[in-house]
Amino acid sequence: MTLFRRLTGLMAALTAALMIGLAAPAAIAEDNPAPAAAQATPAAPAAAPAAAPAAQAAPAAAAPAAAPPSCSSTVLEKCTGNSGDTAWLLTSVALVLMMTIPGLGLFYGGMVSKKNVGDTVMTSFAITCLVTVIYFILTYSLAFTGGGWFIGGFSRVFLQGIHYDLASGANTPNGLAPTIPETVYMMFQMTFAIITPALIAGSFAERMKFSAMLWFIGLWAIFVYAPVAHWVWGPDGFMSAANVDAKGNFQGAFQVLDFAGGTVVHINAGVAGLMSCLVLGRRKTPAPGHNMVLTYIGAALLWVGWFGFNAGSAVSAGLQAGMAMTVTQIATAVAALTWMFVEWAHRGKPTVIGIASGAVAGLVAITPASGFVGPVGALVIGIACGVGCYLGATALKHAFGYDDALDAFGVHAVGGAIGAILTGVFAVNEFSGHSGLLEGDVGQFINQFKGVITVAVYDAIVTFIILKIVDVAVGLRVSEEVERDGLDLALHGEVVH
Amino acid sequence: MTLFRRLTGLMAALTAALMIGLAAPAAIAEDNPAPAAAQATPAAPAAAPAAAPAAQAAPAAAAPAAAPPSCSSTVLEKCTGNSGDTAWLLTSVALVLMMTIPGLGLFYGGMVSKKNVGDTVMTSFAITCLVTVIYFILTYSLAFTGGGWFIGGFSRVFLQGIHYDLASGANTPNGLAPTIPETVYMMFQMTFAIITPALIAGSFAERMKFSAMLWFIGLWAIFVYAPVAHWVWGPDGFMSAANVDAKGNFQGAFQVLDFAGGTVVHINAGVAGLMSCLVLGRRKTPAPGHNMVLTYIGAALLWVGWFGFNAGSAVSAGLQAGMAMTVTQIATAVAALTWMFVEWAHRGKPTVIGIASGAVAGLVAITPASGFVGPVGALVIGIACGVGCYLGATALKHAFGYDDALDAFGVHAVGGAIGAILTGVFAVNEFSGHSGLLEGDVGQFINQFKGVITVAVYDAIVTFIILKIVDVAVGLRVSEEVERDGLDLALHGEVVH
Amino acid sequence: MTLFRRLTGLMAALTAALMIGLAAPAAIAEDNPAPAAAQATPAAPAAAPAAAPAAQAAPAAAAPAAAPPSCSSTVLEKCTGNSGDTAWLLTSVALVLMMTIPGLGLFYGGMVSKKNVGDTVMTSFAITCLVTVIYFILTYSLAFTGGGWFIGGFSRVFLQGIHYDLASGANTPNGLAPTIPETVYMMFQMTFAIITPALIAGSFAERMKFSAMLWFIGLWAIFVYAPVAHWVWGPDGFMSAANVDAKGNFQGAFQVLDFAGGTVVHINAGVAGLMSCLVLGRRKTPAPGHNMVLTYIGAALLWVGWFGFNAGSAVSAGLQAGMAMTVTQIATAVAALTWMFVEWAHRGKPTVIGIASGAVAGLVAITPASGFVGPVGALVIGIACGVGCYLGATALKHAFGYDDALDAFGVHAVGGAIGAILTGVFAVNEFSGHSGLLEGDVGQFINQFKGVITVAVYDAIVTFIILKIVDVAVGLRVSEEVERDGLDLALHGEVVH
Amino acid sequence: MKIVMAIIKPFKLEEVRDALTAIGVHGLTVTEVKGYGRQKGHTEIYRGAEYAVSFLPKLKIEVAVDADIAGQVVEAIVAAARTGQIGDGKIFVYQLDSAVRIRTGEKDKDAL
Amino acid sequence: MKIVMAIIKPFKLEEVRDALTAIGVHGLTVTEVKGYGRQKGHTEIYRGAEYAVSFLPKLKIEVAVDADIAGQVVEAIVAAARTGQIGDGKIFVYQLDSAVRIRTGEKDKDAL
Amino acid sequence: MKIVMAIIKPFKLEEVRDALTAIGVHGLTVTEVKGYGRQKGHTEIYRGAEYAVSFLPKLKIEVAVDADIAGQVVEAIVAAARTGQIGDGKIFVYQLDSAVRIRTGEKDKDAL
Ligand SMILES: Nc1ncnc2c1ncn2[C@@H]1O[C@H](COP(=O)(O)OP(=O)(O)O)[C@@H](O)[C@H]1O
Ligand SMILES: Nc1ncnc2c1ncn2[C@@H]1O[C@H](COP(=O)(O)OP(=O)(O)O)[C@@H](O)[C@H]1O
Ligand SMILES: Nc1ncnc2c1ncn2[C@@H]1O[C@H](COP(=O)(O)OP(=O)(O)O)[C@@H](O)[C@H]1O
Repeated sequence: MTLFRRLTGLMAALTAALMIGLAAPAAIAEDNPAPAAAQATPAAPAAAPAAAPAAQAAPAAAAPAAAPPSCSSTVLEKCTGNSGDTAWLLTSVALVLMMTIPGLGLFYGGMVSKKNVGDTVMTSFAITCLVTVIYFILTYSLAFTGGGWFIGGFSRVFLQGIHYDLASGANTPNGLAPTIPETVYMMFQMTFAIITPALIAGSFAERMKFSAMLWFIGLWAIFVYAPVAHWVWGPDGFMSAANVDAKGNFQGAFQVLDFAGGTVVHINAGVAGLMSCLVLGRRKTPAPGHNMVLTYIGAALLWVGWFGFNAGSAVSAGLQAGMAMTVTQIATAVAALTWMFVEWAHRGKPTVIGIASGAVAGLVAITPASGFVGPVGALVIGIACGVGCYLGATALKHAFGYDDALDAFGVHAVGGAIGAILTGVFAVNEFSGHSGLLEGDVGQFINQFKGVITVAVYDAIVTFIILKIVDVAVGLRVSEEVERDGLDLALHGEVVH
Repeated sequence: MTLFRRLTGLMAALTAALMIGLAAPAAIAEDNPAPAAAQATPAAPAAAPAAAPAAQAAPAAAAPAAAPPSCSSTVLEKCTGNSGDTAWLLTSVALVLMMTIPGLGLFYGGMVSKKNVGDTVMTSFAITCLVTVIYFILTYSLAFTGGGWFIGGFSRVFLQGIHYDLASGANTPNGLAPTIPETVYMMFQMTFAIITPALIAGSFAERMKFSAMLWFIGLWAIFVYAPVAHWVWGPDGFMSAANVDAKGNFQGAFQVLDFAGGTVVHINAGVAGLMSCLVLGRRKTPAPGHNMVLTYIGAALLWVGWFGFNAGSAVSAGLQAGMAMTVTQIATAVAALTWMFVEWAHRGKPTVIGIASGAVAGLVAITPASGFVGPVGALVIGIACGVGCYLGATALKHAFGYDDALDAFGVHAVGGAIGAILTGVFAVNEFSGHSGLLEGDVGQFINQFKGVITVAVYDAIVTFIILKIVDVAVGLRVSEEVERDGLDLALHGEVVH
Repeated sequence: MTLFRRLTGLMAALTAALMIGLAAPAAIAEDNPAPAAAQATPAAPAAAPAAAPAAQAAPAAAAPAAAPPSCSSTVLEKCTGNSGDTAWLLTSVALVLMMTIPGLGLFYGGMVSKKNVGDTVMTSFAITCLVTVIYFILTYSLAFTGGGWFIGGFSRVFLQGIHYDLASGANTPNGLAPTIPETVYMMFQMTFAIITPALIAGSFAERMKFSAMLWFIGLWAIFVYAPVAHWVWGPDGFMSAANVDAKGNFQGAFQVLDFAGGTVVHINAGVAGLMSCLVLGRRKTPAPGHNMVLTYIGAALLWVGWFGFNAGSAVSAGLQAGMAMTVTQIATAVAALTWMFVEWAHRGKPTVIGIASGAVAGLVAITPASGFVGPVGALVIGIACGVGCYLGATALKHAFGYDDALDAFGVHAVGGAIGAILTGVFAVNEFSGHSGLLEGDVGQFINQFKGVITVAVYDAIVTFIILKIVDVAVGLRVSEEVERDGLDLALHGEVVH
Repeated sequence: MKIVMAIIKPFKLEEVRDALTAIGVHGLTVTEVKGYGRQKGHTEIYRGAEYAVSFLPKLKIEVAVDADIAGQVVEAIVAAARTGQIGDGKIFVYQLDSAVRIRTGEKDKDAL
Repeated sequence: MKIVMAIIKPFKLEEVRDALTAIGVHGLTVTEVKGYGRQKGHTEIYRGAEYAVSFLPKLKIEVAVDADIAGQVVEAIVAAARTGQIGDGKIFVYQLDSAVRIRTGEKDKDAL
Repeated sequence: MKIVMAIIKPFKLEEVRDALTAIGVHGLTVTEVKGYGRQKGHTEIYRGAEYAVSFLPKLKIEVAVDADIAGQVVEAIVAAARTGQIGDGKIFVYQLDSAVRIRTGEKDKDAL
């Protein structure tokens, strides 16, 4: 009953949003280049770290075609940028979506009790759908268009005008990805906006109401993910390496290096996870995962998809993508072995879930570093996060007694922080135009700390507020009976036969 | 025994086909450019909607290299078209194959009883293999080479001459995909020819003989899929947007917009499914799906792979691919949420199979529209098919009492029709050079109806005939004992332990 | 206890390796172009079969940009080669990694007893990690840099200097893949170095100690895979088609055609598998596979990923990739149907594991041939290996009584040999610049035999020695109790609930 | 009181359950078991080899009933579970000393 | 000797086991069963349709004990397994003629 | 008639089945159960934590036999199922009032 009433509210809300969508005159929403032209944000020849390559590559790539290509009136003679870069980014969108569905859902699904596996995989699936809608209506614009230091603008609400900007050549507002259609860049960033909240689910698994989860994630995507993404990756975010003037001088507060999402994605998700399990409280009877084969499949698909995540963040198919892929592979393998051996030494046996968790820890830690460090940096990062995340998922958790069910905090926040900070140590100028501590740049090293702390603090506070609001509004936690009998049957009317 | 006798017949048939393959002189089959040169079909500068982009992009893409590149005598200095477009299409082939195996097999496999899951996944796998053989020997040529309004020619039987056409520059018979090797275009289209019959299996699941299924699908691929694909996508099909003369004037009967297969794939499969469940009759004891985790994995891989299906249908890595991917994501997410909320309101609970089914419904409905509509059109299509397909899989089915086991008709025919018709409403000239009702093109809107009806009627009749023939020849349905004990053990000698 | 002691040894060893990594001055390891410049290996305009296309394509591809592009001092204006080729190879890396994890692990996992599925999937995962480390530290350099006929050099140990070579234009040591960054080529080859030892596990499944497996595979990767890869694909290997002088004259002993790994990967893994099951002995109580759905998923992902394996081996996104993909699809489908029908005739039923095994057999056999043969060649190869591998997994195995648990030898060695030899029959000069027996080249046909035998003999001997050493050092086989109770619980402390 | 324990073919469960409720027996407990007997098993096929499986899936039904209706219960089960083919199963009846309903503590007849 | 056979709610297993060990019973055998009785079943939802499931998951516990502690064992189980809601289950007690410990061949009481 | 109910280690099933057929018993019913007793359980490892599992997989075999061969049956099972290690299991024998073969309606001895 109450569930049903709340659900109706939820439907109302969403439908409203959708209707606004319909309301927005198709004309504006789709046909009018004006707004695009209107909002001129600083061109970013050396935009975001991720964009830098692409940006600089642009001339090179376009060169033969006498850049910039003149764009005619029909769609397809519009300059389609670099078809190789575009092909790789289209592929990366598919790879990163695969990380969340089915990847993450299975990785988590194998670690819960059999009676909750359906709810767990459905959480990943529903978040994918919900965030897609919120993002195309609102948060893409808030995060990735020019506005101010703290939040972007509304020029891309409902993706209006997104189709035209490559045509406007140099003045594209999408300096973040100059050689590909903005639609593709938008889709690529969407997959990041999807997986981040999906990661949080690892902390509140097996006990949060499905309806509460939808409210929580929806609000979090708007009030936490969008601003943080803008700060770090937006054209004028206050920590964003893309926030430079025409001469390439940094215009923000302090510049943070985050190639593919150590702070925006992993620390952000991990800290939100910690808050959620603190607010929810412990599960009644935690049990070992019910099926390590599902976890194996999930970890493997996360690894494969992560090539799109990290190498795709080069926003081009070239040298930087190649090195990003290389260091991703190395750090992941090293971290997986490290976790396996540490657990083997600690508990006497190497486990499937252990090596899989170690691989994910490595993927997390190399994420912010992937465009900046080299093979040896990756090796060290892999060892560091293999040990660090194992402790995060065991000693740390047990010491404080919170029930981070699937270790979203222990792996993603801890691993993300290790990676973000070591990026400030091992960044190699030759690869990325940025140096780390080893190359003597102390300032960058300190900025990395600043970035981690800023994001963690903001995230913790706002997430806590959102959780409290949702708790009052619809109630966060399922009843004891539901938790005991399993969320699958009680909330979804389904069971694995 | 009888099973064995029939099987031998089947083997004989196939082996025969294979042997013809061997008979065909390797010379002709592989080395002789003549046949290719011989059959000159209308160059299609604005070929199929799908091709249009590529076609027009061609000059742009080729431009820097002073188009058309002169082709020398050794293989690799032959003009390899645009490597970026080719890279994306090679990737799309992998993505679309992944939709059928393992995607569709798992989506379906999770919705049947545990005792039939093996037969269900094997059906997808076997269809993949069977259609591959039929297609490369015969149906690629029948569908995609010039012949007449109703069926293509034999110039590509055994793929003879396929390797040479890019070399022949402008006169390529493959005007449908001018910037990529014809082999890649052939492979891309093959994956569509595979998944279409595999979708039908959703209707006859849990009761059709495996041997009968092979006969049915083999004949259907030849007598239904090949002609319909030619009508809608062939260089000179009577509804094909590619059927234009040198001046770009339409040469067919009426032009139907079907970007990636609303009519050719989904309505076609759905209607055939309806016929098959009508002819087979109801299952004795239908039960709820045995494992929603498999269905979750399948739906997720279908979604990921569908990017190749829709964005790949741009046959290029550029603006149109980007927008096709964008609207695919939006429609899918919206439809999934719509189905989930409708079921939640109707039955009191949101289900894993429900949200997964809604996602597939959205993917189906956006398929014909993906290259033509924008984000807002996608939003409306998503809501429409979310509701429509839910009713198709519930009210409609229960009203008429046919046993569309996994709702191939309820989701694919209904969703395909909704998408095909709404394409005629929301098509945006700016994106595709085609307008819909909203932009005042009533004719196109009417053509979409004509297309849907023509395909549905032809499909229904021919499928019915094929089913009756197979029933007489080998018998369509398994015995009651087999159905009761499960097809896995009885037909395949395997069980999930 | 002893397990623990051995494990500590293992940890020590690995850690040592890792530390060396740290020891290696970051300077050399990452910043110093010198070593790269230093070692000049023969440029390979017509390098490896795999490279040939790319090599020759280079000018064509680069042409528009006035080859070779001048390379500036900052990373990204360095010539990034052909972005389309690079996009396809980046994608191929993801596809081929997906073959091993989750692909192969699931294909094998479904064929073992439920009590051993965790150990089986973990074996694939752990091998992926272990080989990654060994390869980037040592074996990439040993296999793919210039040294001598039998083994390469140390110039790429820890991947030092790998980032610079495209910058050095024509003098790149990476003549094997001139249009893509060497990092991407290295990653692509890494995925081959990973899956090869993972395939061996099919023979020793359900009874080898996990610790012994790590030692065995680690040593095998160094002493068997690295040299064999160098012989066949190295710039100066004694069978390598890439081993040519500036004028393109062959400089090795005899030239073997192996497009994507018939000898290097499949015969190599299969023969090692045979040795391992001979040394280990039979399982106590072999049982039928416990879950054909897992095997179905694995086979499907292997098929999809194999497009990266074979079409990726063109090291370019062009005509050759397209034809390689085409013949891969044909041979696989034909082999799958062949196996299915043969088993149907033999045992009265078509099985899921049968059709899946046939598909893998087809993929194996077409691997060496994929860049050289055409559709009709693929058809014959498919039939031949479908029958041959079925006999290899049944009659042959039962005749000799060895317990090749999951038929790594019966499928991979037999299929690899069939493919390697038929490559020498059906190679078409028009496609690859190489002719087979049908085109009158008897020498090449004989060379294929020589290649198969040389690799098989070397492999058998060295694998046997390694196994004996590991047996003495840590013991190869688990105790009877462990085998009886299942490796999952006994070795990993996990069970599928 | 008696316990009637029946081994039946799995697909007969619904019919047996209905037959029992028809004669006023509203409680029973079902267990998935494997049976070995006259009925020949089936063979599984794996990689071209055949594996004989001699244990077949059956269901065990246990019903605690008042002694005087035991005979009636047996007949009802026989009628409902019979197909006439080998493997239909057996019914075993044995003495039950006492019964308790956990919820209420009611004893014997009242507990059923 | 007696065999005490109890049908309980699955999540009560630990408590029952502890209650038994508390009174010195250190061995028991547990079987997953499905129960049908007064307690109403649940419904599963599949593609907008509802399927009623009347057989609910229960656990069957079998304990062989010396006759004179049988009553005590029953009480212990009742106390531990009761929730007071419909579906708590039943306890059945019946006569056991003899028992053997396979490992040692010990008989009867010594075998328990 | 008697019912001989044995709890054995899972991997002993084939041997026990063969031992019984050897003495002319051609029917039996097997159930997967979990046992708790002297034999210590194992531990599962999950994310660096250990979980003790005290219920171990066993098989329950039920054989209805004529009273005068019951002893022989027990001996046969003991001989076949013994490993000598803790956890070999138990054999319980209890009285069977009547038996029916569903297929034919044959009663008692004829039903076995
Ligand atoms: N002596 C027995 N003790 C216990 N269960 C038995 C016995 N004999 C048969 N059964 C059970 O009854 C089932 C059917 O018996 P079977 O001999 O196959 O056919 P039928 O019941 O027609 O004689 C067997 O699968 C087994 O589960
Ligand atoms: N006559 C019976 N014989 C065997 N088992 C029974 C009988 N009646 C009930 N049971 C078992 O006891 C369980 C609980 O019984 P139920 O009537 O649902 O609730 P309660 O125990 O509170 O009366 C049932 O699920 C079934 O397993
Ligand atoms: N009192 C009992 N009642 C029912 N089953 C018992 C009892 N005692 C033991 N068992 C069963 O016998 C199995 C073996 O008993 P255990 O004490 O572990 O070893 P042993 O048989 O060597 O004494 C247990 O796992 C349990 O299934």
